[in-house]
Amino acid sequence: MKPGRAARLCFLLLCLCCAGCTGWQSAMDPQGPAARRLDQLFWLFTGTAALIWLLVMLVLALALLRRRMPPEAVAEHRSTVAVGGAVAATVLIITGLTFASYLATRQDSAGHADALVIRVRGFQWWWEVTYPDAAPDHSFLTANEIHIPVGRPVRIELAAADVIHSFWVPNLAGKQDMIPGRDNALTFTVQQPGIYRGQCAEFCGLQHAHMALLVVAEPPEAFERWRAAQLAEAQAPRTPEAAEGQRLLEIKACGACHTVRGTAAAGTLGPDLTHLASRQYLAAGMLPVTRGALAAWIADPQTIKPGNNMPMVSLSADELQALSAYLVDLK
Amino acid sequence: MAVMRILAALITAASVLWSVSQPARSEVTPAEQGGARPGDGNHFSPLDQLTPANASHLKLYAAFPTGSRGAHSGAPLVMGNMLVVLTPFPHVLYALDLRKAKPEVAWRYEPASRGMAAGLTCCGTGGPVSYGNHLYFNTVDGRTIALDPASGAVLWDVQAADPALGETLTGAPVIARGQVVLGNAGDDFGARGWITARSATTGAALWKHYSTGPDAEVGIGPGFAPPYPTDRAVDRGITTWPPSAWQHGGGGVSGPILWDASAGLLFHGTGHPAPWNPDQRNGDNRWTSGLFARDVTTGEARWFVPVNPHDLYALGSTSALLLVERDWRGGPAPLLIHPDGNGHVYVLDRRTGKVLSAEPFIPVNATKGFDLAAGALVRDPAKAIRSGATTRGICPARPGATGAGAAYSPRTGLLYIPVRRACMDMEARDTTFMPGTAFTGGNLRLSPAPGLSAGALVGWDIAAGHAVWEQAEPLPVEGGALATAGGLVFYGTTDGFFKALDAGNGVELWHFRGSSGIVGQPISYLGPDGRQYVAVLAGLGGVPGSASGREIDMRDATAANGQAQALRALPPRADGGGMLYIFALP
Amino acid sequence: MTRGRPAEDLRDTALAEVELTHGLARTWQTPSGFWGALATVDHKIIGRRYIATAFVFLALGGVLALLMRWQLARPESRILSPDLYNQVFTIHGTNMMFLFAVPVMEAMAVYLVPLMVGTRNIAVPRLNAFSYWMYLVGGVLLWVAFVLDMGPDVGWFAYVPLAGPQYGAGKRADIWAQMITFTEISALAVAVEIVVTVLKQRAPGMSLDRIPLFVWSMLVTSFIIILAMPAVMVASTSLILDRLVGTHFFNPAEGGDVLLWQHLFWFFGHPEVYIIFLPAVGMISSILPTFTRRPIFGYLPLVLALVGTGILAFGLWVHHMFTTGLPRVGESFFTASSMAIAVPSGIQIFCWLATIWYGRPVLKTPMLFILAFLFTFVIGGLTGVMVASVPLDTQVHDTYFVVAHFHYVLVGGAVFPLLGGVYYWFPKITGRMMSERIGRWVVGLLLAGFNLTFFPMHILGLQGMTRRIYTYQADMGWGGMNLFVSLSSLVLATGFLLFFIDAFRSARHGAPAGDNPWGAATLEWATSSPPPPYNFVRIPVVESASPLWDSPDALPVATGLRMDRRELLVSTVADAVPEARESSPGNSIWPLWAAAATTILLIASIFTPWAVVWGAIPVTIALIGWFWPKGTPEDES
Amino acid sequence: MTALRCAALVVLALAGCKQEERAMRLDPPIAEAMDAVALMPDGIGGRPPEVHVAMGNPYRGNAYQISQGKRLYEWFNCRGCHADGGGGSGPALMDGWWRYGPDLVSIYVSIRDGRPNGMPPFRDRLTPEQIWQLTGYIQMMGAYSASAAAPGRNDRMFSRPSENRAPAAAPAPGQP
Repeated sequence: MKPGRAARLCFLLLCLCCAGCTGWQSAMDPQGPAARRLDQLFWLFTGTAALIWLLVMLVLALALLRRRMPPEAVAEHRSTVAVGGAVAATVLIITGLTFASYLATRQDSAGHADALVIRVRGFQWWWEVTYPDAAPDHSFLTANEIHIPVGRPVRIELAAADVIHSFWVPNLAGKQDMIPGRDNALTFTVQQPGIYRGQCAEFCGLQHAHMALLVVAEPPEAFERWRAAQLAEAQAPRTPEAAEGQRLLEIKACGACHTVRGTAAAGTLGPDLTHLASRQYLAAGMLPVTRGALAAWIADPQTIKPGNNMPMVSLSADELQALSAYLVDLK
Repeated sequence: MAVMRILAALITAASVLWSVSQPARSEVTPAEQGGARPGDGNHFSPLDQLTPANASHLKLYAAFPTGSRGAHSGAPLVMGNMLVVLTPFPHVLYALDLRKAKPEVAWRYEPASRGMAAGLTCCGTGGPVSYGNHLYFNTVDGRTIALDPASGAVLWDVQAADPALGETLTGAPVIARGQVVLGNAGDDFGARGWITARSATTGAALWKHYSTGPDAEVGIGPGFAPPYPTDRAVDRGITTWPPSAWQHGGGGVSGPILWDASAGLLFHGTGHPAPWNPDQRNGDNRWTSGLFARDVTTGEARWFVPVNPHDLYALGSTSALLLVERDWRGGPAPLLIHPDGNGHVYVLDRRTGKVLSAEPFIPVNATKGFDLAAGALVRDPAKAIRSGATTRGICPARPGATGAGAAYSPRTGLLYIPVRRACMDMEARDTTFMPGTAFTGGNLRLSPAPGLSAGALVGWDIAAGHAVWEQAEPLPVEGGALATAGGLVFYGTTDGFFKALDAGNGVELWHFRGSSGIVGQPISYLGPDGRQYVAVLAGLGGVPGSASGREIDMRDATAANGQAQALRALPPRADGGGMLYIFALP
Repeated sequence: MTRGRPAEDLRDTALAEVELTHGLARTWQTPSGFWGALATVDHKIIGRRYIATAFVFLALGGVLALLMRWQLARPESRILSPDLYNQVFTIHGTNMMFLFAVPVMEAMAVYLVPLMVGTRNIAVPRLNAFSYWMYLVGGVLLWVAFVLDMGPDVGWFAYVPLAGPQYGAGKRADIWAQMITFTEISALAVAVEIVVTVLKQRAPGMSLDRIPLFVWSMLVTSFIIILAMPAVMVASTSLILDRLVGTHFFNPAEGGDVLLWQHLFWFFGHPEVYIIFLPAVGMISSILPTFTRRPIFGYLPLVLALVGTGILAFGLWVHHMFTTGLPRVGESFFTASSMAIAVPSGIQIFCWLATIWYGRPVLKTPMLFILAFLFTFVIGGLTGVMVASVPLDTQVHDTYFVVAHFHYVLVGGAVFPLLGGVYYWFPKITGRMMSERIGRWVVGLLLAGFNLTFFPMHILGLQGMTRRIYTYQADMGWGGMNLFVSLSSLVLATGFLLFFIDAFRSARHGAPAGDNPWGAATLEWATSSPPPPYNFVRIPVVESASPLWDSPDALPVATGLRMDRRELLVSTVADAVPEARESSPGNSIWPLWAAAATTILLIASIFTPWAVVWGAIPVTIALIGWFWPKGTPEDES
Repeated sequence: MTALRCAALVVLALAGCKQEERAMRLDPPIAEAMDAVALMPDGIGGRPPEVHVAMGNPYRGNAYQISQGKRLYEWFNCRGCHADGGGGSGPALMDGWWRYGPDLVSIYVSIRDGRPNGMPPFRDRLTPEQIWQLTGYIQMMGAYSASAAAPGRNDRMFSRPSENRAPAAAPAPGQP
């Protein structure tokens, strides 16, 4: 039984590790009531499971090690009762856990009248984020980064543009699939300002691994500021180099797929770039938005994220410079 | 009042849409209408030599091959002793001398063409118009040209629309108070719609107003008094669109533009918003798919009526418009009649834009009746369009239940509506805007409305709000109708018949079978010999034309935006070339 | 139970022992030579092939697993391209489920069930031969495709639309779907054979309450296969139709439904788990008495637990779809049913514990595997309760937590008992013992390697690591644990390597085993090791659930079968009262030809649907050849 | 026997590789060379670039590249004029009739440079690699026999039998 003991030791060690786990994409660091309830439920289940496992192992060890008596029918009869009792206990525990599961999500299914509605559509391999508004001109598009106000329920309406994706920001809530032809939604509230990472959880093809999104929870005032900034058209180029970059964006292939509001680029095949530089990451969580990363990405997207839908557009070094200078200014 | 009515009658009589004719008549024509295509859109000819009694004796008088295989959707023009025909793109303008025993080409004019525009439009062009001593016409590739009718010499030639942006000119210009007024087409390419006025003498731009965008560009100012209060807000051309979407939002002015000289107003419809996929343009999408009244000198809007707000099926509102003077529910009223693509005949008070009634002239299931108080149709949520989904059995189908060719006869008081009775399955898909390429985002599959023929000519009682009779046709009726004072209605069919009906009861009196389908607008005129003639251009071209030729593969149900399927019954084209037919009594 | 029959020359009653064994051997033998090997219908030869092939696929799948661990050991590693990684994980999953786990269990049954019920051959033996060829071709198809860089890359679950016509370019998903067809045909064929064998060919006296528990478990498993596999065949056929013919089963724009695939797939896919797991628990229930020296505790509850699991297996497929946005009532129902499956599992574990408690445990390698099973499977079962809860599942679904969970269930719950079973039955199959010393090392390495590899995955999953990702970024903080997991996987791999070495070595050089080296109680130990082609000289008669213990000296036998013809004893379903002698089909090459024709049809239909029409001709010819009347006399009752 | 089997396997392997290979990145110099098509003076027909031949016609008969081409066909508004190959304001592409010839180079040039009767140029909207993908798809659409690499139907409203079901054949004269 040595290996078994080693594994058990390991288990305990790892449990210790977990206790200290914090992460920006972790189910064990809940940041809102929905995730917290799931976390509590998780520990309830884990505790129960650990107890049961220890009991079973204890009985097994005793069964192996106990001194043998001559077989007697009475003892066997007693053990029938014991086994029956264990089965009954199993039934009770399971019923209890089922109810606990049911109760844990009851609150989540309640409607929230004042929820902020955000629409997220999964694409291969990025997220389109729409902030709808009763006034259509106050709605806007962004990508791969969701800003939400803390303290206010958020209702994420999920849809898929091509294949099935799954929206999962573990610190905030459980996952929900995005399925072509179906509408799903997820409601949660975040109480702590912070940046939480999420990732597509349903296998969606070549770059399933690189389909991340950020949820930026911020105080309501900051959120409103952000929202107002997103509504504006793109920053006009401030240097001749950036102006050249804008010209290139309009005349080269960029504008066929990307929108930069306020310029002639009005494509909708790729992420909206109007406020690209206000986002932290590029290419669904692959690269930070810096001028160098932008240039590298544009120069060779297929090496960085093989199979993604951004083509390698032939650009000279100067053109790359200009384009990245323009893009990095699109706050 | 009586004076008004006499005046109106005079205007009607002289005007004539497709009729203008002898010099004697044109003298009584008010200068502003100068014998040009009159602005009331009635498609009514005051000539009465042809009557139900003698219609059956009509014979082909002359036939002139145009040499073009395109869609001959316009009307010929009679100017003095000249009959002017504009062929489809790439255009040739022929002037035929009517004094000869058979019409002969007096001169021809062929403007240089930008071939790329051929990809931007499917269906032909408007006809030429005359004003004073000049002849005006639009070319599909965006030019407006003024000619001397005597020699064919160019007076001026301006590039009014830019095909690189998807803009084309498919309607005829209208001459109003010394201005050439014209609007663009290109909704399917995301071209932003506009209407512009140019000086009739120099071609210089006078004003230009858009169908989307800020109030200043739309021409909305203090004089704007919309009949429904929601449109009184500021910059509806921006606020009813997602950010920036109005910049390529369509709304072209490709339909008829009417000119009401007495009120000094222009009336026109606006095309559908772009793209078709409604999810990409949330909001009411002002000022597309509605009707405008504009001041003729400044182009400022007076009122606007949304006909198909947030146009789910991309129908637009550029079908026929008619200025009609008649009693309405107890008193005389200046009416604007608009049989819309959504299958309803709108009756509006053209002073205010208020909708007086809207009744369906074909079976409709996309909407469930008209709410007079709100001035809008009540939509059926089951027929809503969602991006990525297919909605089945929508009636009527795009491009709409009727085109621009309805006619009205003051004699019978009936409206004659050429009708398409198709239903469609529509699937909306995300699409991306690239100037000069189609910006639609929709797939359509058309089929005839269940239990009905695919087309008809409907005789419609405006006051009662229902059809009095209908003449069923196996294919959608794409061409226009012409009513004459003699009590006849003429129209051509897609399968190549040219028919005369009794205007009162719809009984077919006479027909002629040509070599190609007819999508053009018939006219009637008094020849130099004092006889009444009827002329029409035949030649399918465009979508219906290709459906019977090689360019369309019928295995694709969405070919030609699904219309190919609606035209499955079309007989093979024997001769695709366009023809001008002129008929007269022997 | 000896049946009085009029004496006849060639019946076993009339012949001397030597003459009888010679005659039987002549009648039942497999001709030597290449064609003889291809034409055999002996369940033992086919079963051996099946087992060997399945273990080859296990080894290949294991290599893929190591490749994946190599790639995932470091963040942003570029050892495998995303395209290759997707093929690798798809083929690993597909291979392990369809080419190893299910076939190996059926293979064990093909070998053991006829021996355990005391009959001479499996029912419908030619179908058995056919099923093996289909299985082999299916496996080869998958692996050849992989080698040619056209391996499926859509996951073993092949969710549409990713596997559908629009997003699954080329023939990759078609190959997956056709591979399913091959393995389903073979699995269904074996299931039918086993049901018939168990119900109609049991030795006289083996009434329902005397059937060995492994046979019971295979009976239940076979019924699950018969009921569940058609769902996936419908699904994969619909997928092929969508892809090749342009139907719209899964196209929402034309009224199809993407979720329909998931329902169909998991309606099969969840019972699939029990198709793998039930034979394993059956093995435990059959091995445990031998090593505790007492009959199993709670035979009836165990049988009821098997049947109960079999029924419940069909009521919880939706727990694979908890994140697809189901109505709440449905979620609650499936939560309850998913958790309820813990009850029969609990019953079995408690009964085994009681058996150990009251027995005298002998810690030989097979017994050690059972202990390893209990250690790991209980963890897997308990994490199963966690994923059965909708709210918890929304956090752990499609993460490494689930990867850990199902490896605990499948490796801990099925592979450990299977390896125990191999150690246990190896002497019966080969006539030689496996090494006890190496066996203990194997158990130790596997148990340690397995837990060190898969336990940390629970935590990785909770830390947000999703499944099926070909890499992850360094700043996710998963690097350390992934490296640990990858290193541990080497320990696990070493364990498997040692097992293979031991098996190879022992097959040639192992200590010779007697008929019953473990002192076991069931009928397979009543004949020689390895058994003769006819299994039993005379059909044994069973008078208790532990026949070899209760009649230690000589089993009563039933006689009256002819030796010049392949005759079996057919008995009644409930009480196994003999009711007929039936001739069992002899060797035939036609199953091979039928399999070849079917192969041509199925593989060609990947390229053109017309293959179904033209391919039907050779299939028909092969079947006519197969079923051509041989003029053998009718069965006698 | 063994040699034969090996040979068969090799042939199969080559066929498979060509059809299923997924090249996701074209080196910039190769991409540039791919753009150097030699067109006949009348604008119809020509020679594909040498590198294209040297690489073994990578855009013809490769399932992945063709399916990429099909996506580009959707994304770059080809449908607006050519519908799902049935045509509209642009000519049908699936009927096996080619205004400018059926060869790859003509199709490539039509997409890249446009054609005078309304086909706009896509030179500044697509990279040479993408134009080649689109070219491969369009040529396959109008080919007379269905290729094994042809894609299946799309997850959208049914318009016509999918590419792998319907090799283009010129509709009988005088159809429909």
